[in-house]
Amino acid sequence: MTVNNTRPITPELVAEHGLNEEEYARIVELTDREPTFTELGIWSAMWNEHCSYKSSKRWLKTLPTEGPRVVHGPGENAGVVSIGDGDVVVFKMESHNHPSYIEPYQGAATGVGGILRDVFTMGARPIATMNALRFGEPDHPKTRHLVSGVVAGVGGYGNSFGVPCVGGEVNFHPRYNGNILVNAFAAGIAKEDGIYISKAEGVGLPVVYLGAKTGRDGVGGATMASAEFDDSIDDKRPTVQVGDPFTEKCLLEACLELMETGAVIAIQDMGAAGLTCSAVEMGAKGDLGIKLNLDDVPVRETAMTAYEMMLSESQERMLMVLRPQKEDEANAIFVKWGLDFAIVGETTNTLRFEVFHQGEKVADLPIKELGDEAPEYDRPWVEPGKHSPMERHLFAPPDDYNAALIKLIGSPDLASRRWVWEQYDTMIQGNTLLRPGGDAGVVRVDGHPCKALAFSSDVTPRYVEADPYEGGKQAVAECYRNLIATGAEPLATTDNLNFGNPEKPEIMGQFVAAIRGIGEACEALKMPIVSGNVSLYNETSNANGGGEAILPTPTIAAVGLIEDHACMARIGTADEGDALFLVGTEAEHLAQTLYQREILGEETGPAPEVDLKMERARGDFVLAAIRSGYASACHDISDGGLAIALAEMCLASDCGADCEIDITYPHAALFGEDQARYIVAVDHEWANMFAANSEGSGVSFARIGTVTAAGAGARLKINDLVDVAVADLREAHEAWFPDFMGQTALAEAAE
Amino acid sequence: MKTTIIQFPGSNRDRDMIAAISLISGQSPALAWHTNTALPDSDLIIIPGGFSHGDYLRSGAIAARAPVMDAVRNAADKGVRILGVCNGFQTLTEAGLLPGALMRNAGLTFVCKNVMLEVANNTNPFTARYAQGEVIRCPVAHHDGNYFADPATLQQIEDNGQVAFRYAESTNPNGSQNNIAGIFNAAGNVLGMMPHPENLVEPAHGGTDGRRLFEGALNMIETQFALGAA
Amino acid sequence: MPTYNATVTVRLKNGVLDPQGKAIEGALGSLGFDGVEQVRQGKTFDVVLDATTEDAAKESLNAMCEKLLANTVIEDYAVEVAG
Amino acid sequence: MPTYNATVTVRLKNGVLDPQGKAIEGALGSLGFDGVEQVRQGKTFDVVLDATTEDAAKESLNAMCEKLLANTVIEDYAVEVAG
Ligand SMILES: Nc1ncnc2c1ncn2[C@@H]1O[C@H](COP(=O)(O)OP(=O)(O)O)[C@@H](O)[C@H]1O
Ligand SMILES: [Mg+2]
Repeated sequence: MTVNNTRPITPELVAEHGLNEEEYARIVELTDREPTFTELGIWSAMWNEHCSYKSSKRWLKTLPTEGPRVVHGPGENAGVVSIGDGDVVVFKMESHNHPSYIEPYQGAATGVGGILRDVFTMGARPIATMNALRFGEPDHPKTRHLVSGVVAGVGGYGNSFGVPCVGGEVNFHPRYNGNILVNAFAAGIAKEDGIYISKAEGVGLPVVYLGAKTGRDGVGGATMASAEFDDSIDDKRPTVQVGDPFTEKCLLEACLELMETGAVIAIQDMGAAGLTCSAVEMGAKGDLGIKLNLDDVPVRETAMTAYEMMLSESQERMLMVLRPQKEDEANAIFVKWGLDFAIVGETTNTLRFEVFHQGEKVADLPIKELGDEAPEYDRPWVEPGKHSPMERHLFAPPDDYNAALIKLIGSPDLASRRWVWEQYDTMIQGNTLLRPGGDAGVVRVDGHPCKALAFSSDVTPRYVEADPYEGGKQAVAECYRNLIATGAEPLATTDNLNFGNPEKPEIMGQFVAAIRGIGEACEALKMPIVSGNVSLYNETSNANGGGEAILPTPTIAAVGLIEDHACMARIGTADEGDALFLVGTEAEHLAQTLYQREILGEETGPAPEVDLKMERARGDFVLAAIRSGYASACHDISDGGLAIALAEMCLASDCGADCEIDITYPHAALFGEDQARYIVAVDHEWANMFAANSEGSGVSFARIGTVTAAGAGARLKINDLVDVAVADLREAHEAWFPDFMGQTALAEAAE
Repeated sequence: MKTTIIQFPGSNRDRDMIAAISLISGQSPALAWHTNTALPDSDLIIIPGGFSHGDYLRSGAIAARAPVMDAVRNAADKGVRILGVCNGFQTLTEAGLLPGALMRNAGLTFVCKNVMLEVANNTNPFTARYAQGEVIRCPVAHHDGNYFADPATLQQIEDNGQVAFRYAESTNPNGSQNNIAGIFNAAGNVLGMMPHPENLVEPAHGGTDGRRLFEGALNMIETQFALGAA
Repeated sequence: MPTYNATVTVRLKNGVLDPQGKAIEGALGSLGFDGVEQVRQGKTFDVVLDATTEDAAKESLNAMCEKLLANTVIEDYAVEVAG
Repeated sequence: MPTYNATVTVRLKNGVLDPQGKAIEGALGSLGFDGVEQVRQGKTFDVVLDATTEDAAKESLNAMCEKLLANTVIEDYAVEVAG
């Protein structure tokens, strides 16, 4: 059955493995001979874009990754940031775009499973997840099916595993018609001295396999070609990965118990190209060789070849180096949790990656080169062009402000996501202080009297498309604002950079400019990047054979620290009589706004610009105001502008608002999407004090109105422009998603 | 009063329950693994929420057949108070300790939200701290909470006053018959409910109405409560 | 000991409501399939087991259904052994 | 138009992980059923439908599977019409 390994290496086969000629030449040089079939698979797995970041590395290096609180930056399974008292928060975001398009439920589910594994592999117990989702236009025939499958999959995995979902995003745009985005975020908490990494230490130590059995899940198309050398082709067809949250939950508990015993020297989860990447990483990082015997790998299918075992992406698997003295304790734990485990190899001092199967050595490669010498490209790129400014007078006002407001609040990108997040367990673990539906999600630090963590995920792809640099800055800035709006100090950031084909200079140009913007913003807002993920080649092949790229979508997720959740802020706690303040100035920017898209039916012009100094100044001010107890409610102003933000606050707080705003250009002021702005509701007794403070701190602000009575009669009034029943806003806001999904959702869920 | 919490592989609201019991009773509960054949002597045994054994096959089905359930059954026969929440409720029905079954939610999706609960029978230690007919807000989080029993059984449950809680103010999240959210066994010492009182026991939860259920279950009330007089 | 391939089918009892079946009925309708009068969803278990005889296999499969595979409060079952 | 009783059986494709089946195997084992080598769980749909002919019924049932009843990425299906 190892016949596969003697398969001749043809140029076609090399190409099938996504390797170009220079890459293959380099491989032959490093291997010091022609690689075997299995070795070719191993090289291709280590050198593909996903594992090697060969197109993006050069630019990722430019991101700020350090800060006083950063314990582990990029390079480990997840970023690690100190939150004081010896505690750390461990978090990362990762994409599962393509699998979710092929099989939405399992694709999304295994995406969530993968990111949770990244977090608990480091010794952290997961405490929160988020999911950033992008789908094609609502009317596209595939969209409903994908939405219901993805949402059910995210929930199906996270709910069973037992971690609350506290936030995310859902956007719709034709540019995702053939290539949806599923970006999953997870965060966990650990003790700083209880963090585990993949770097192996010590020679002659057992390499232990733990978790689910290995099948042919996700083994690349190349195996199909290799199947011609096999009799039973049908059984060897590569299969879609299926998630098993139950096994993952057992794996979590087993790993944490194992770490408690002190048995773990190094640990690495098996993600993409599972056994290959995890084993090589452990060895390369530890300057050790690794010897694997595939005959000892627990398999769930017969006649698996070495190639298949090395490239299998079966889920819920871990690789560890354990202290031999602790073997009995370890065994007891694995048995207790009913997990398959086996000693599949050992560490060596040879710096070679040696793989044996059925008595034959099927691979013998230099481990450092596998790990570290992947090609790194400086792909050609062109600086994206700038749109010339579009003055506000170029945009028609609405015929009817009330109608416009109701249309916007009920539009696909602004309608309530309740239909989505009510399918996620948002309360499990009993620490959720702020569920989805506001700005950031907030979770208490378990066991700590007053600390809490805030989480938000943001990017506005239409801005990034219009101006990758400003759009990159804006993604970070909006994330920052969402954290600030709950009273959290932004700590650190993770990113999930979703772009098209990097071999196209204009796409690479988007990537480069977006990273420049993200880097500057993270620097200025003191939220270093501690982990991340890059997803390239997100394109839909269009009629004329070419590929149309998705909107450039660098999703930014960040974590903030609330020192005392007794004085945090929410969007939904405004009280009758509160004074409403706008922190910021009158909006002027209407290009690329939802007003332009939904009301005027255009998507043109430049993105709003982000003044990072101003973001910081206003953010600091709002944070201070919240922490000193001024804000009875707070909400940042983003999509849809001031009017939408006011409407969202009225809906969340179930109140009305009476606003007299001093404005010069109504529809720009109400719907413009200028950045660095917040709405703060302040108890009227404190209103003057708050105003005085704003004066003092030099941030621009305006007192714009008063919160009015809750209940049936509640109305949102803005000057002589807007006067709508909050009930009508709610109707439009809540109706869209359920109406859109309707029967389909039921049918899909039945599967 | 001594509390024991049963843990199955896949239980995931066990930690919430441990926290709630510790907070309310000031004592940390004993824990019993699903393979145990004996239980520490307890006044209250709790089967917590989660996805025991992944809820594969049917929710609670595999858990209901675990060795520890014989011990639970014996305790129930002796009159020890048993509380099953969510997956615990499903497990108790699968084990035959409570009548009926919990089917897939009528909407077919997992649902996590706050619902309104009416106390349908407060003549029982579990519910004694609530007023008859009192309506409280309480979270639910489940995929299979749609209570079903055949007409005869349903009639019996109603006649015996075995309905402990009903979804109120048209917040029935799962299509349960008669808006049933929680039921007692005929003897009144076993309570199963889908909602999560353990996630409603401190101000940070947005309310503390769940406390009274545990306070009722945990205090030493020797008098046998007459059922049926609901 | 010979090996048998068996299929166990578990169906909801008549009168037990079937939310999934109902939803699928509706969905099929909205997908334009007319003439669908009823859909009831059930489960199958394809079991490979060793047993001394086919009858022994049947017997233990019935026991499996009673003990685990079916919830006899709401479900009926049928066992088929291919041999 | 005559009415047909049909049964659609949906099974996971070969090699696709079946966590449910795996869990059931384990449970049967600990309940003392030895000799169970494998369990794979599938779905059945009992469909009552009106169609002009048996072939017409089969045809529309196949269409239902492709469109809704089966997830053909990971599942195979079989249609049986009792008539
Ligand atoms: N996929 C999702 N899962 C969970 N929560 C979501 C999801 N999508 C949106 N939300 C929540 O809905 C609310 C509104 O989303 P959004 O408009 O993106 O917020 P913001 O404009 O403040 O970034 C937020 O609380 C967000 O966390
Ligand atoms: Mg916001």
